[in-house]
Amino acid sequence: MKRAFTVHTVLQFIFLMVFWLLLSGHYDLFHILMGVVSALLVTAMNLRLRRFHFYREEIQQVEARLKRQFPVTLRPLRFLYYIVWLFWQIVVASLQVAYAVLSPRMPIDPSLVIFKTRLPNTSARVILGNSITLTPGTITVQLRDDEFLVHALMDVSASGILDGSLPGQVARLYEKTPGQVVGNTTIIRSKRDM
Amino acid sequence: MKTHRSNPIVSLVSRMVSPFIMMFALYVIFHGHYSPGGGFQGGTLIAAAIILVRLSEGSDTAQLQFSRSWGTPLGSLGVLIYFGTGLAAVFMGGRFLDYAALHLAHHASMSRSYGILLVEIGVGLAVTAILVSIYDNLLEGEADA
Amino acid sequence: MHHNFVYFAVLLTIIIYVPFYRVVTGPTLYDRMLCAGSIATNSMVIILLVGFMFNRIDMFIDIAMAYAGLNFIGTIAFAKYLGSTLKSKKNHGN
Amino acid sequence: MGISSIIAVILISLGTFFMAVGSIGLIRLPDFYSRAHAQGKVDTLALILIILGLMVYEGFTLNSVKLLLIVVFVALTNPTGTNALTNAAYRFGLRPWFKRDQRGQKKPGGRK
Repeated sequence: MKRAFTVHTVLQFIFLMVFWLLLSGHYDLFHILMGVVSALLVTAMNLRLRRFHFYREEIQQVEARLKRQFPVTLRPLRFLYYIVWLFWQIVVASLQVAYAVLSPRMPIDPSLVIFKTRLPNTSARVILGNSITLTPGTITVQLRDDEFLVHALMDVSASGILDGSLPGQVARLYEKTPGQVVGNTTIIRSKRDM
Repeated sequence: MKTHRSNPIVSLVSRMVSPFIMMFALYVIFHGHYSPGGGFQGGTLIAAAIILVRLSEGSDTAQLQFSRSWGTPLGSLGVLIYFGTGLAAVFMGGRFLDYAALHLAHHASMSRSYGILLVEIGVGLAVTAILVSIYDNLLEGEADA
Repeated sequence: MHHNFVYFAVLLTIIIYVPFYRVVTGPTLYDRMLCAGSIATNSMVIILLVGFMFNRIDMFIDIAMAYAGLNFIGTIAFAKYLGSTLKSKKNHGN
Repeated sequence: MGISSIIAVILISLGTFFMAVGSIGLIRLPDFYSRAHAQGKVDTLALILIILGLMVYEGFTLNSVKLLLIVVFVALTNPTGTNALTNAAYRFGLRPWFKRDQRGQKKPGGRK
């Protein structure tokens, strides 16, 4: 666990250094040295906060592993595929909103959906939350532990949440055949239901 | 009583983005003579990155990143660097903030460049520390906003 | 080619006035902040286009990056402020 | 005009179109939550398309890598900002607009 944290820290340093090299167009010794000093400074400044969250997350993951046997390492190639897929979803989503906005009758039917997922850790849930905001028809309103509250603009059944296709894509970042990811779905369609 | 209710999405993304904003701010400070920016702008961006974590994590957890007690000493250190550079120039026979008199390098122009860099670092440090401590002092009475 | 960017920049500047209407008349504070975010995104694009028009894109990219960062921090700060003050007012009313 | 300029102009035009759609959506949609759809998705796509167009025009230089960094940053932070605002509104108790509630009073979807 300690070794994992060290690897994490070195990775952050490398990312910051690459970021610096991309920003600064000057590749002489003096500027690179300033970059190393800056990256060390920033890494050192964020070290304690990151350690706090790292161990908290680790405990959560151990619990998840004990409970559900869900692997917690991201599969990098799948992640690349996921980014391309997500871009396509953003295009579809924007076209859908454009259709809703530009057609004179405005075919919208808003509803709130509450559902639970069995994703392994916080970062997976955050990936899912932001993806829900970017994909067609839905935005994340609240995320509390396992429970998502989602606002859907059009008909919910078309949005890929109820059948679990979007959460399934996120779960597939971690596991090849995730099975059922979504459960306990509630749909609110009017003020009386709330 | 107001308590900090954490929103995991905002919290994680803020923690992820904050070091990169700091790195960008340091770039702004160190490349002040090629691109827009300098000590003040960079210092403001660092302070913004620190305040972002304070906002999303709650002030108590964010103390791990930049402690409340560092504000005054670091601010004083920044002013000291700025003033010390100026005074050193006076003692070495120039005028106040006359970087060429510092003899940091062989050429007067290089010496001026390094002198300006020192002053920028001082200004950046002072601005960062003072802005963060202003934020902390504004929250003095709150439980944990 | 550069002169084509002028048309886009002018078009985007006109588009800014559409969410600006919502900023002025928005029924809730949240609407106003949402539209302010939209205006910020729009201005970022205009900054980049202006950079291409003046052939100083290296300089304007840095400005756009700082703008993007400050836009995000501003939105988070505003959301936090709204979340805490309005909640306390509600508790006070009960 | 080379082929890259033409692609750039097409991408930037598409982006401008989506920016306009997002702005009109902010005016036309009935309540805060549905406006958040217009801001969270459409504006992000508009910015990505315009910056991709600028990258194509710029060619493969350090500047276009910086533009890519802006795209990554915005794609990460824009939905987060939208989520922060909607979450604050929901916690305050702002209720969404539902079509069912309008039945009998107004024509469905006819709200402006």
